[in-house]
Amino acid sequence: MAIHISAHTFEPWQLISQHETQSNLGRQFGATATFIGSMRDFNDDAAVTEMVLEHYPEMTERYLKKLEAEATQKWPLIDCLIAHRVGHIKPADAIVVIACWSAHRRAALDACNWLIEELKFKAPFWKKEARPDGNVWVEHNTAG
Amino acid sequence: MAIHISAHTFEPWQLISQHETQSNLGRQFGATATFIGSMRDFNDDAAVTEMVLEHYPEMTERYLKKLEAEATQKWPLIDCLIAHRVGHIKPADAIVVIACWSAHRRAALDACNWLIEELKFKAPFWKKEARPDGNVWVEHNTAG
Amino acid sequence: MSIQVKFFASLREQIGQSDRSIEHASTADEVWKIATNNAEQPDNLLVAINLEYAKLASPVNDGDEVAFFPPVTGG
Amino acid sequence: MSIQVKFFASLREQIGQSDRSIEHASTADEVWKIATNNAEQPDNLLVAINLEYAKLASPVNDGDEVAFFPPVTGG
Repeated sequence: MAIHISAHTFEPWQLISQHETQSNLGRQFGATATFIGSMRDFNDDAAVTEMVLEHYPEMTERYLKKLEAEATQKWPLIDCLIAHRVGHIKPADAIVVIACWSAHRRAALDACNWLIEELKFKAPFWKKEARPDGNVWVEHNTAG
Repeated sequence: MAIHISAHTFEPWQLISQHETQSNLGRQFGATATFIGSMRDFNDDAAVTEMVLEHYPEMTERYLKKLEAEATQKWPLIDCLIAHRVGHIKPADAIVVIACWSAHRRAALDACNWLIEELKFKAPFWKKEARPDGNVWVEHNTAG
Repeated sequence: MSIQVKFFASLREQIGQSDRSIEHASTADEVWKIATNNAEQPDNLLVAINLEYAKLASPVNDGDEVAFFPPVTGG
Repeated sequence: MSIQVKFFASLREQIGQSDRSIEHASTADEVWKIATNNAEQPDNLLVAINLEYAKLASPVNDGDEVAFFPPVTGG
């Protein structure tokens, strides 16, 4: 299990691949489900050229660890990775990466799905978007 | 949209990353959901040392294309990739890769989930496992 | 013209053939009977005609490809 | 001992401060009132005490860290 909060761009597939290699997961996992959220160049129909992601460092890390622990209790996961960007973000940058490894597909898919919903609605991150008419705090997450 | 049926080992994260680069998806996608199924070294509690995956080439390709087309009708997907191994497979090899790109997470996650279930229960592939007591055709997929 | 018949996976091994052609048949069920010499049909037998899932009662025409196979287990 | 108070995101900008400490308060609600000079509370105000979600009515002790922030928008 790992939490990775980064102020620098990361390549999501490389991050997942590295985690898989380093964690030495062996041959027991038959299913990996991942979700990548990346920065679009539009939101609520407005053009977005840049974004700043603020967080509450100690609480964020603690909260994400708690989510991983809860997911591992709810589903038989072999491993789990949550990565999240903070700071200045450009369109097409990866913002969030969730990856869940399990023996069977249902656990991996359901845990991944649950983690991204929990993270979006509860983990202490806040987005401020640079739009043509100025900088705007995002007030709510899209429903999906 | 792409279908990739391969008789050779592939590295799933590299495959997804390459597809993303080559398809030039731009900055409209905010969500990518993936599922990777890989070969465990056990099934139904028996040790499995190797596997042969048979398919019905023309029908399999047609069926996977149909699944991608249906998923794209059901959800607003920007792109979609299905890759599947055939032939001789070793433990830890990736067997199936599903990746769905969309503007929003719900479409990507739901389409990915739907595609793996449809593929497992309808696409013409058959597994024969090498177990300590001989070669055995897998008779049914696990429920999840 | 003739009808191409294919068997896959465990069924291919049980029937002992993977490909053959037969002269004429009017349904997939009749294709099975002719191609297998009336072998017993497994309960969970699947049929495809021209690469699309079909039923045993589905009509078959000259030039069609009819495939029989067990439940699929990919992914 | 004192109570550490933090504000985040749009709330940090509205209140015009990110960190401060206050002498004493018995609930998170009282922390808000003291730290903001009785500023109006947004409807969707969120509170954490010692890095865990809490309520405005939750008790606060000397040495605690109390944070106020708007709805989260990560992921």
